[in-house]
Amino acid sequence: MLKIKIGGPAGLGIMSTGLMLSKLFKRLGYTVHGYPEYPSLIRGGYNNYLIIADTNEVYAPYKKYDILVALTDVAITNEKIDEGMILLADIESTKDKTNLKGKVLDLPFKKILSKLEVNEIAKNSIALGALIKLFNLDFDCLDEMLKENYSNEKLYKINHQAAIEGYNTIQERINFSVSKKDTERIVLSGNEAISLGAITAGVNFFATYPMTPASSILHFLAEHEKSFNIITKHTEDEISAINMAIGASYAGARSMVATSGGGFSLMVEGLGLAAIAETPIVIVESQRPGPATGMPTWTEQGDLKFVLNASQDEFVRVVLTPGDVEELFYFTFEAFNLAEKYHIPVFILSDKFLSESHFTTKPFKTDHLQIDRGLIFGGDPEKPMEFFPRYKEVEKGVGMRTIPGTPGGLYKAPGNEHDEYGFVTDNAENRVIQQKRRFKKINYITNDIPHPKLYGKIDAEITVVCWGSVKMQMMEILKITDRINFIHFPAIYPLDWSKVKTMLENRNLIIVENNMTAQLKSVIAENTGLIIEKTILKYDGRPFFADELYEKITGEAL
Amino acid sequence: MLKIKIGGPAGLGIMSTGLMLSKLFKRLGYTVHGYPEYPSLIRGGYNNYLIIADTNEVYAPYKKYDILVALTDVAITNEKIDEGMILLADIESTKDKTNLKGKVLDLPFKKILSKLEVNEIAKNSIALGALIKLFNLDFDCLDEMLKENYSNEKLYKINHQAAIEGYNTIQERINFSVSKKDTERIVLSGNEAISLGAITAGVNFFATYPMTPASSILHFLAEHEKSFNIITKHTEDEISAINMAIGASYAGARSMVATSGGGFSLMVEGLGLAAIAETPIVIVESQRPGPATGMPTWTEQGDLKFVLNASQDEFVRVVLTPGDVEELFYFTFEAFNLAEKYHIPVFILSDKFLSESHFTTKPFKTDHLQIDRGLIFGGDPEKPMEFFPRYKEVEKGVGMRTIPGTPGGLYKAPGNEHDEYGFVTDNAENRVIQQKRRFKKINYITNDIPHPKLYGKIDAEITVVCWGSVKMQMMEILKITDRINFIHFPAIYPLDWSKVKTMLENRNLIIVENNMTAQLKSVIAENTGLIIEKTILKYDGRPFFADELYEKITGEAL
Amino acid sequence: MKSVDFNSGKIPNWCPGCGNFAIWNAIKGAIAELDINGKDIVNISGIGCSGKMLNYLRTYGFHTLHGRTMPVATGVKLTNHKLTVIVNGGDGDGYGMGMGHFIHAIRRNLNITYLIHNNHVYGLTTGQASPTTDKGLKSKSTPHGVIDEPLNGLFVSLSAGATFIARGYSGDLEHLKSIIKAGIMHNGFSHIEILQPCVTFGKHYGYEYYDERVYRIADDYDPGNFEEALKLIREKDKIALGIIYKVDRPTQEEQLPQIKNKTLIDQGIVKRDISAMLKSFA
Amino acid sequence: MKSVDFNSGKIPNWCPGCGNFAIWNAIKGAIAELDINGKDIVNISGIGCSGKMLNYLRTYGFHTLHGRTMPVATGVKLTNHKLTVIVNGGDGDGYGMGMGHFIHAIRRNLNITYLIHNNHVYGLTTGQASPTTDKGLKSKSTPHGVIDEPLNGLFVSLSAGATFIARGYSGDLEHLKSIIKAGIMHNGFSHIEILQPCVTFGKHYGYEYYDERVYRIADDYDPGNFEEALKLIREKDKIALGIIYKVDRPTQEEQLPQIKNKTLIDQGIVKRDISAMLKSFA
Ligand SMILES: Cc1ncc(C[n+]2csc(CCOP(=O)(O)OP(=O)(O)O)c2C)c(N)n1
Ligand SMILES: Cc1ncc(C[n+]2csc(CCOP(=O)(O)OP(=O)(O)O)c2C)c(N)n1
Ligand code: SF4
Ligand code: SF4
Ligand SMILES: [Mg+2]
Ligand SMILES: [Mg+2]
Repeated sequence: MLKIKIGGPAGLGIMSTGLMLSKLFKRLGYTVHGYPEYPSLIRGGYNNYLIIADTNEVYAPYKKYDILVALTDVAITNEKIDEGMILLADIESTKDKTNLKGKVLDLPFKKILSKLEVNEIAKNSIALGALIKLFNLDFDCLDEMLKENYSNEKLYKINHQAAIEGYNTIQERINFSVSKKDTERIVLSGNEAISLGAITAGVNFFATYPMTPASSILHFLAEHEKSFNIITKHTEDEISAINMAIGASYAGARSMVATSGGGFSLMVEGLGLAAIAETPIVIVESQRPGPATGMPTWTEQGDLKFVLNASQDEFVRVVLTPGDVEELFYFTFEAFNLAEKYHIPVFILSDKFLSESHFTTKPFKTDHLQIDRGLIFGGDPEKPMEFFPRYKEVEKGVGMRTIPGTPGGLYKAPGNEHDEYGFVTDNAENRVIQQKRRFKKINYITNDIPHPKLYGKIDAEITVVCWGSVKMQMMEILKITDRINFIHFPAIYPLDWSKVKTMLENRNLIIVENNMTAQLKSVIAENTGLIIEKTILKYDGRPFFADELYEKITGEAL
Repeated sequence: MLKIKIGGPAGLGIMSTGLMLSKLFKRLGYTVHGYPEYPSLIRGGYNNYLIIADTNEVYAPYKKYDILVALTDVAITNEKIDEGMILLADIESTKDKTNLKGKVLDLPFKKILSKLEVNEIAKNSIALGALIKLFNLDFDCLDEMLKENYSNEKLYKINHQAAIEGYNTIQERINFSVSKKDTERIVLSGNEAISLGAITAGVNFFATYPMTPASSILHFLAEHEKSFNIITKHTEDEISAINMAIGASYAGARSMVATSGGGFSLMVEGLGLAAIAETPIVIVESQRPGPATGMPTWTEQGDLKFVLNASQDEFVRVVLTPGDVEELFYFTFEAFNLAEKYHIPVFILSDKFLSESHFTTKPFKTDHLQIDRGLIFGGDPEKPMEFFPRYKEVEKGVGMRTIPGTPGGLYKAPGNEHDEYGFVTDNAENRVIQQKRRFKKINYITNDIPHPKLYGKIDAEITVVCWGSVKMQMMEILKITDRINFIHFPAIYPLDWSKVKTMLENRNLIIVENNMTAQLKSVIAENTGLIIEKTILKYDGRPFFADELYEKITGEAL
Repeated sequence: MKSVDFNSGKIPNWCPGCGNFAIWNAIKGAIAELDINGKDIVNISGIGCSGKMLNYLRTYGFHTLHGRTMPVATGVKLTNHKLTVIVNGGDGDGYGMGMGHFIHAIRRNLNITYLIHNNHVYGLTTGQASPTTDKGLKSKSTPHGVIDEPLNGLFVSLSAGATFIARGYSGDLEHLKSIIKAGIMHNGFSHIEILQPCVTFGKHYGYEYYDERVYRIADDYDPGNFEEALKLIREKDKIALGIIYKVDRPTQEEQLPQIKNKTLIDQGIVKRDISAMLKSFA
Repeated sequence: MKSVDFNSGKIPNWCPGCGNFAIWNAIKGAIAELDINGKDIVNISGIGCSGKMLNYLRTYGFHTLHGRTMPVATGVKLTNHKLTVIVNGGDGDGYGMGMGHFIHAIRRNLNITYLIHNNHVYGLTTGQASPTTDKGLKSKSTPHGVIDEPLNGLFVSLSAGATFIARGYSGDLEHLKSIIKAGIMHNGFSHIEILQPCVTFGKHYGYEYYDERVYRIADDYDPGNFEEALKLIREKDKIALGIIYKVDRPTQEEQLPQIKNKTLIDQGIVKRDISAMLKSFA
């Protein structure tokens, strides 16, 4: 397994270089995972991108890595470099040479830049060239990548030159065997998986307000709005975004919003409107540390209970907590079906780590996927202006939707409690009928959403319990040991909790969550009475690192 | 015990009449409780006010009552009248005479109005006069009340005349003994108790946006803003309200907001800001049924878990759930101290039933109350422009607040994660230090807030578990039986849950909540693992009625 | 179609004499005369006495949240721009809570007709001051008099670039109806503020108050003239009724290639093929 | 006091060449020249590159939420109106998310100075279109060009009744400083929009763009003249810099008897006696 980090100041393009390198390894047959870190500023500061590549599957970042490419000093001072590592750095430009530890390979960025008379951005390609040489790989493969990346001929030339210079600089070799070329599998981020899932599902209305780490969903969908006839709106705020999406859904669109916890805070009121008006909606919430603005570019799993309980009073929602890019893709597709079958809000809960990191996967198969729009009234042309009992149960607690424009389907979609036609009423019996009907859906939804799943040897000594992206670290750990297995929650609500309880009982359980208060632990206790005593929690804005987590688990529980 | 209901169309002034009657009985030495019902519209619809009066304490409404005063037909058609009841109604004006059931006493409103040449509003005073006679009470006592109520001489005259006419109409008498005159105790609504608590605590900044059932706090405080130098602001929306209150608190005011669930939805983002900037704030949330606009003028306890989990990521808040007007008053007073001692948001969770009903109580004693503003930096005039480590722990996880204008107290109040001076940082270690410090407060707060309390015989056959306003119905039930006792949660978070568990264990428990999903049950399970199997839940917008609840409990559990 | 055909069957529960009745009749009259089928109309309401409007109309309807009519209406219109979208909301709803959305809705210029019932008060919550309440006036929330400057909603919408600005009055039903008709026919965002007496809480602004001040804009007035419009909008003692400003600007729906040929609704929802796109991730 | 005395010690992390540097220097210069002590200044910021401002100033500060500067500033000012309250926020922050608050803050007319850094883009979130971005421009959120009409922030604030409206430019530091000084000295709400080139994402509106178009308003210009102000605000090709509009109107804090004699802060918090009041409940 190779673990390479590229570090340097923000604004140098480290993120795209990281991705290029990831793809490069992937094309050479490796499985890659790319984990980016950056602060909330545009230029300066410290950015880095960690690549994990292996012939086996890889899923998660490691704390300890092997090679550091330092684009400037800032990487050297920000990273812990130890003697076992290889450091690629511009020795001459390094102010404090005592920082140069490990096996130092000189990469004279400055000299090369001035020789080529190009600007700093070219450092990336120099570094890429150097790495290609170090791993004894085919330069053509990199060159192809550069061509794809720089459609502008002039830019390509510069970077091509820079890469060659980098390539020529390095004499050392690392033993590294290329398996088979792979043009099949894909490397993509969590947000890209979500976007692709939504596109496949036929999303045609997307309203949002930019917020890290959800913004790239907007960028992606906006980029493709014309090819797929999607209306994408960057609204004046998140309140507008969710209400617009609700309006669109009411009018018959498949609509989605995407935001982070802060933006979702502003959607809380609208969430309740979607719930009582039974307007289907898909909400992507990609978590970052809070409270409030918190740490905008970092990761955390701190919003689970918020999302489960948001908005006044009680209603049914679905909270999906996918753990990898495949789940992000397929669950997003299914989220639209669930929303439209049950007329409810459906959440995709992601986090910065999952949304913005890169993962390798097989291209998504979509043949078996089917769009299910639920019950929609076909209309009665004879009586076009007749009211329709849209809030009367047809089956499973669900009524028949009617889309404005449909003859004979008139009704009022209400934020108030209402009768079967949507007219406001305070009547006590009606209230109970409507609440019961809306909650009845739960019984059917539980069968339609994924149940917690055990990964690894069934009778391992210790069972980690986790949700969302922690699946990635646990998959990595399964590669190391079979003394640990884990139960992953790909959805949290609504579940068949008696089944969950049976699954959890009589195991040596330990909760692993990327938050401070162990929210899944709470939710399990709340629903089963089972209190999992052991917890491993992390809430410093970083995801768990596979090596770190493995140590913690063995320390805590083995 | 007397149970009288006055009913009629909205806009007739039934609410103030109800209150007058309540006060009348109170002045005559009775204890009274007044429960109003009204729909969300200004004129028409059906309003009613139920008065419970007794020589013993009274706390809660009953479903069955004895006397109905029907100001118009609408009361007769909306109420279930049975043969045992007394009905005061205008027989001639009643369209469908078959509705006239029970013992009907004629109150010829129409005739009297045309005789006096006054408008409909005077019906109230006619009814009051009639009731005074029915109960064989002193007319002077009513007259005094009318004088107080109608400062306008002309209006008083009209109502005085109307009352006399009503008085003269009734021949029947109800056996009813006046105890001693009482000018000591007071009759007030929950919102008035909150407002008085806040005023006593020195609140000087109140920002809100009107929302039933919280609006009357605004009306009350605005009315008294000049006498107490309170700045009250009806802002453009609830987002503005909470942020304004946060700004005020930051600048050194004691600030409060008040709203219902829908308005609180819009405050969720600001809540997180208060939390991370550690700006003290008191939030009154008076619940009503949802989701969304729901049933604006009705009651429910549906927002507990919402308030406990609102806003992204994790932070400490206090959620007080007072159960009567005394608790509303004293807890509101204490809420300001808690907020300022611990630099946290403190909730007063009320509901429409508690906020808008009337209760009898002894005048609040305030001698023992002390204002505690927590740690506030006195300043360093030598170095006026020095930064101050406002986010550095001094004790109990709490730092030293500094108020803008204080020399040497400069700092940045941040929505971001920050260092000790409030400057933004993404540093991992700092994040952990700050989160741990902020959470450390919990350990101390638990000792400062009220613990669940058992009411009634310690070893009753069944123990009801409840929170907030359900205390009122349970107090009423304790009067009927000693086979039932109850544990009331006057606060839900943060609690010493091991103590709570001990308290709950080995009892025949039944949860009683005014919601659908038994939220306190969840919270108890989450924190103790104890799942209370039996529940009595009501979610039709009405509070529990004492008689109804008693039947349910005995049916379920005895 | 006749006006009565648009009665929903629910009886309005506004106070007797409330200015909302006239608005109700004007809307029914307008859509009847324009002969739009109720199934092709979506009435969108805010929360308030004003917002109850949709319950009394035989059309599709969405009773949204307080202040959130604009985004919901935008979502509806973009999804099916063949629908006639009419919005009713109060001055609190639209100029208070909803102010941000209002301005941005104007910028979008969708073909939506927005009726703001300006009763200078919060009606449904029993009488607090609204953004349009004059200075000094006492209300439940301002028992010692309003101190915020009152908002001139028409001026704000002019400044934000509204393409149709008009003022109607509950006391002049026929004229109001004609304005609403013109608003619906205007291809773009129509902002119609309606002077709506609240007989219960907004007594200062009663029929007498308006009857003394309002006048119909002359027939030869050119609503395309910005300066003239500004003059009318800034008048102090008199209150002009009619179409104050009207210009043509492409609507948002016309500028979206996604719905050039067909509404989103008419395109239907189909599973999309992403296989070609996936190649770029290889 | 000198300008450098107001350095907080933190080094700004804006991109080299960013227009925010000039604003920083202008603010420091203005408060230094006005000789206000840092302890008596509260800098309030929204979220965005613009919002980072407060970190670099040796004053009290509140880094609020995105779009929420106005309410926080209002709370601060009403609580202690002796403080100098300066607000920094972006065009997205103030004209997008914060639009409703902005208009209502103007109506209140507190003595607050509000600097809107208009870079026509969302800087911190890496380049989406903002409400002031011109039609047709491409951005991350509008890869096929903006279709909403751009917002004229000054016009909106004029329509809402702002008592001080000015425009500054990062490329004209001295002039900007003088405007900020005038804004702080203005007894009322000052809306200062600053043309702030974003060299990374807002490239269309760079220094060259502005240098070609801006001009300083002539010295004899009368900012009290509404019509003239409107003319400047609606100019199309040229961009006027300076104080465009200025009138005197009582501030909100002056109209509140509660703080007539003393700020809330100076009054302190005391336990109040409600016993007299309780009698009315008997
Ligand atoms: C978020 C939120 N806050 C408050 C309310 C309560 N509320 C309902 S209607 C209303 C004001 C109504 O005033 P306006 O918009 O002028 O309508 P009117 O009743 O005067 O027609 C308020 C504050 C609410 N429904 N939602
Ligand atoms: C509720 C919320 N939504 C979104 C964001 C993310 N966000 C941070 S800054 C910003 C936009 C910044 O644009 P602008 O206000 O113009 O400031 P600039 O960076 O250009 O100075 C956004 C959308 C946020 N912090 N909070
Ligand atoms: S309160 Fe006013 S606005 Fe509401 S229905 Fe009555 S008169 Fe009309
Ligand atoms: S992104 Fe633009 S606004 Fe932000 S710091 Fe860089 S140049 Fe300035
Ligand atoms: Mg109104
Ligand atoms: Mg900007």
